[in-house]
Amino acid sequence: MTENLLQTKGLTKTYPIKGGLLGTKRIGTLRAVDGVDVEIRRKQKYAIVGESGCGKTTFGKSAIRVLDPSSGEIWFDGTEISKLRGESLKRLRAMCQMVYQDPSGSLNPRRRVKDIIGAPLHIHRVCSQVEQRERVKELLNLVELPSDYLYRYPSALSGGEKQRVGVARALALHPKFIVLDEPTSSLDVSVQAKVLRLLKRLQTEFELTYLLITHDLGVVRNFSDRVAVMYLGKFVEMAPTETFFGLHLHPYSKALLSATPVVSDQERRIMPKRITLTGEVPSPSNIPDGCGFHTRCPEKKGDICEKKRPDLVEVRADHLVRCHLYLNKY
Amino acid sequence: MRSNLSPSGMKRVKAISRLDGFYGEEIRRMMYRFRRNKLSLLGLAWFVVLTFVAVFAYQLAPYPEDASTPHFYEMFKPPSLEHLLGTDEAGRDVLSRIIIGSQISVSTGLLVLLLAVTIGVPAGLASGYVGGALDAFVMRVADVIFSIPPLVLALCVTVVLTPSLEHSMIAIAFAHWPWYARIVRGEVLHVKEEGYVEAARSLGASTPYIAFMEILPNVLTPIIVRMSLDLGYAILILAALGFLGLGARPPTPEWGTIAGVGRVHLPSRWWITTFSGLAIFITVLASNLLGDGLRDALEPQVE
Amino acid sequence: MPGDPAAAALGEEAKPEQIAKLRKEMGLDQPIFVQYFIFLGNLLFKGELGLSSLTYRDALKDVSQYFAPTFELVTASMALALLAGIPLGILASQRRDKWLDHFIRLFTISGVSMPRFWTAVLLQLVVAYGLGMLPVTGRLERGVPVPTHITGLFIVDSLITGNFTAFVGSVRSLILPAITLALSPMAAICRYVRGSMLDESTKDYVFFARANGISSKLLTYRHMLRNAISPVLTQSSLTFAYLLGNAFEVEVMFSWPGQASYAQLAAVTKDVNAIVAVTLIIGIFYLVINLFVDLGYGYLDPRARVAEKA
Amino acid sequence: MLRVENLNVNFNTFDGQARVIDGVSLHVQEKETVGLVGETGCGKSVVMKVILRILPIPPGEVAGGKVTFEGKDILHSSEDELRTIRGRSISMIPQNLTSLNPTLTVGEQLTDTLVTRANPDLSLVQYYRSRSDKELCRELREKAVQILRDVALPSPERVMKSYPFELSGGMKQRIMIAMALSGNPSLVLADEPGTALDVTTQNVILELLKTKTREKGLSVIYVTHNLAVAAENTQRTYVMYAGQIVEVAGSNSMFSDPKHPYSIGLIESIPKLTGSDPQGIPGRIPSYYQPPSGCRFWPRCEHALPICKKEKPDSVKIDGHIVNCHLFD
Repeated sequence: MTENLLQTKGLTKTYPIKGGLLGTKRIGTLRAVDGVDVEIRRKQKYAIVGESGCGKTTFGKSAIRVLDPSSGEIWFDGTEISKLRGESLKRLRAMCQMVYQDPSGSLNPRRRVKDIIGAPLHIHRVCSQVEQRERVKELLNLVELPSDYLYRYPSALSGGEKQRVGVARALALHPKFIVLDEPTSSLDVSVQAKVLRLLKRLQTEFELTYLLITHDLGVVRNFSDRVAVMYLGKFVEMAPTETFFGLHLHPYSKALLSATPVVSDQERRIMPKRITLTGEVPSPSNIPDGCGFHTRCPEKKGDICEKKRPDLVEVRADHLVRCHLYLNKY
Repeated sequence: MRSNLSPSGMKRVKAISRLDGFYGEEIRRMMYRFRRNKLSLLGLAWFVVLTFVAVFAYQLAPYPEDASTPHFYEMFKPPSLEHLLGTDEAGRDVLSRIIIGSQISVSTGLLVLLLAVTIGVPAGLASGYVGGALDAFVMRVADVIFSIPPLVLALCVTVVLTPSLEHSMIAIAFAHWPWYARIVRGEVLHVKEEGYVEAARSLGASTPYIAFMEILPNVLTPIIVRMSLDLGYAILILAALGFLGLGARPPTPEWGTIAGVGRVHLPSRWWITTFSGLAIFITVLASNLLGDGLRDALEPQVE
Repeated sequence: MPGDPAAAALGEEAKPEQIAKLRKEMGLDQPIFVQYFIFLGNLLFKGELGLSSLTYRDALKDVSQYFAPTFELVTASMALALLAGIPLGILASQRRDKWLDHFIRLFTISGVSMPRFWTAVLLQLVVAYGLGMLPVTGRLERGVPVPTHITGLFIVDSLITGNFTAFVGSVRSLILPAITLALSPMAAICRYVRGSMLDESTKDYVFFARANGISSKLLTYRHMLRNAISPVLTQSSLTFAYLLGNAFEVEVMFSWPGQASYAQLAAVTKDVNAIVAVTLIIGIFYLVINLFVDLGYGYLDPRARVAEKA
Repeated sequence: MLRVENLNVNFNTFDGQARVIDGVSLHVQEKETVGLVGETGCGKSVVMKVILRILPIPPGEVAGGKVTFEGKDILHSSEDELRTIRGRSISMIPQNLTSLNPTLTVGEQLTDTLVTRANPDLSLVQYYRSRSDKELCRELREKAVQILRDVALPSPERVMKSYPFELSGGMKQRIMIAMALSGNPSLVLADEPGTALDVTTQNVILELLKTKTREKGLSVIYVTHNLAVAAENTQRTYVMYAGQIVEVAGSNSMFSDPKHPYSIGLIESIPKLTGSDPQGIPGRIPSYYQPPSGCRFWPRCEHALPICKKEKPDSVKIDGHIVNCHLFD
């Protein structure tokens, strides 16, 4: 048994941009995920943070084969899974689950809660009808919903309750690994807090491994063990959460953190000086040469940033940064 | 008190609790919206009456034998107490023929729809969900059929075959299935993008599972609405073909055919065409009112 | 063999050898795919479609003669449908759920429900026979000389030649058939405009524009109408095809010497080439209309314009 | 300057009457920035729409209360009077980026707004005639470019000719701010400003809004569910729950020392960058059709007293906070 549950090597996901008269000619490539290496340990809560369009969701989906990656390797529990097909892929589906961003969209409005949560059991034919009903009840119980919700339709649930149903569905097949794609971004803070607590409890109870995808640094701080900051399809900084909030090195990480609005004075104290980024995020179909961030970087060093692609370098123990400013150890 | 509930009692409680939730709630809302629309109730009422009339046509018609038997000594009698809607060129009672014709007009309309739906819905499902070459093929065929007006298509069919009620029905169904294919395809493409379909796929669900369990229930409503509106259209176009002499052949008491035969005797013998046309008009109007109410009830767009 | 054009052309009395001879002349004895290629070759290179079994002239040429009257009728109806349907739709949306809205609704639903031939009969009985206000049938009032042939469209021709009597005569003859044909698409357009105007009124940009103090007239007629009307236009190519189809009943009812009269005759006499020609003309017409609609849509909706460029 | 008193708004729907706003009172002084915060569905946008009188009626219905702006009674003003208020005295910055008309260029939308503001009674004919007046058009265009330049949009001439879908979210938000400020209003209602954008862009937009409104000395109401936005940008904050105002206080004091159990729960729910373990608030928002008797928060309140179920709490003043809660009686 290896220590890593999930490991990707150079994971890349590109989309062709079609054009021409008939819309069949390939006129460009959109690099949504651009060579990502990541190691996720067992029972870890790994967070990826970045802004919309940075490729974090695409990465999360590619890592568990909800999307097919364009190139790179994915090792899950000691097996290479990027090329799996048929039955073995179906077995993988049972081990890796996903909780979606939009709780209303990810639940079929015409199916009852019992059918939604029972769907994975039904699809994988793991148990009889009677057992299925019992299991679904158990799962409802697990996500702290009353069992009379079994016969409800999603429209009769609040946002937080819908997301709990989504979590119950993800748990149905006893998975090892769950990708949480912005699980609380559409919820109000008071509900978000409850859902996050539930997820934490389930993690310890079932020894789950999480990959949390989010844009909210507050959630990252309070939920994850380790964080990676993503910009234009690449990880620009990786560190244990505690370390990251103590010392963030990449200029983009600083900008992101400084832009987060906060309520308390304690928070204001740890924030870097407010950095206002100029310009727009470049399109992932037209990634600038050199460092992807150089067009907006307030700490640009010079020519090297425009010409040479920086590598992800371990500048301190367990703290990796992709920036020319930190070529030498910190 | 709970322990006193017998197992069957428990079951009943469950059955009731099952009714609330989406469908129970939806049905209640639907009924409310439908009832608010008084005109569609009228449409519904007309269809109830019409079904009754069609079933008991021979009992209700004042001169049931007039469906086919001519009485030439009673030709072209204007409306009177004896013949409420007058008589036609063969001395047959127009009212009786219209009453008996109701069987044909309504059942053929329904049949045409059924035929169009059985072709169109699977074609649309497959084309939307599978996509690719199949989709392109189905949609090009649909485009070609769209570009030819249904009446012209019916003309072509009757030229190749002979003009008859059956052939005109086939022609109209053939002209009409692409509508259903297109609606279903559009809905499928829309539903396909929904999170729950992706969720099902990431659970490892097979294509048929997704198509039938996840997608189909979500595309039923627009089909039902469309069908109720199209019933009128089918009746209308069948009547038009009969009128032009390309559908049912005289002396079949099909409404359009009655009107078509009566046209020659305009304007002095106005009652034949006017009253058979009126029957078509009211029936189509009822279907449209009903469909309109159903649309408002099932697909509330502006609330 | 049902629907054998050779047999149909010669009538029921014809002897088998006569039929066989005609079949050979018409090329019907060849295998079907050979027939098809000969047909395609003639169509593409000679612009011929094959002889009409009724007139023994090329069917395509026959049909094109009948096209102008139909075009005149359909265009007039389309114009009528748009000119009446759009304002009625706007009116209904602005008086939503008031009596005027209900009235328009009942009127429009009746409009789509009327069998065309029946509308025609009622109009003829009341307006033409009863009141004697307009001519019952035909393209021109009796006694009015046909204007010089230029485009084949009487209204246009009479205007070009300055023939006022012919102009009035042809307009008067056009009114009833055009109304009969326009009623149903007008109703459809009206309902569509009403629906999309109501849809628009809940859009965010309307709230913002109102909050900015823009006048409601400008908002309704410039900002909302523009968005509400573009889907109506995309529908109009289908509407045109629909009109062409429904023109059949109307032409028969008003003895309008258009395609329908020709096609109906062809259908009864099983004149295959003539029917193919009618279908072809309508298909081509549909394509041309589609092209115009796409151009118009590009003008109204800038997003479509860019999508084409990309 | 703006005073809302005891406002009641109902929505009449199939399910009955929803009492969406129940006795909301608030006021804004000149040059004051005020936050109106609450969770989704608490009625904060409804209040804003009532102030501008753009709430769709029906299904909405103002059942009682008073809205006065600079002495004018808004609820009883005619459409004509309102038109002189909207955009010129009170303007709104919408939340959604779809708030620009997709089929007109930014320039057309901007000049249309300017034209009707200059002449509210313009008829359509006059409008189209004025568009052929070259001199006027040039003047308007220059004015519009100036307005866009004012919000630091790069190459405003190009933006004028662009359609909304050709612009990024940040640019659209800037344009909407520009349009809202172009009539020199004295009060700006900002509905969830920047929420639709990424944090780094949101930050830029909020900074822009702050400098612009401060420069011109405007009053601003930030209507937002993001408490941090209110904390950073406002002087005073109203906390709303289920159609009622539960607490008002100076923003600093509100976020460091909230009094009302709901405010406390809400502020504690925010995950802090310094690390915290937020608990959330138990239960869910009550139904507006049958709101709880007494205080609308009692079913979720840990400190609920018997009286809370019976009587609607009065305002109590404590440490500069105005709290609607029986705990402070």
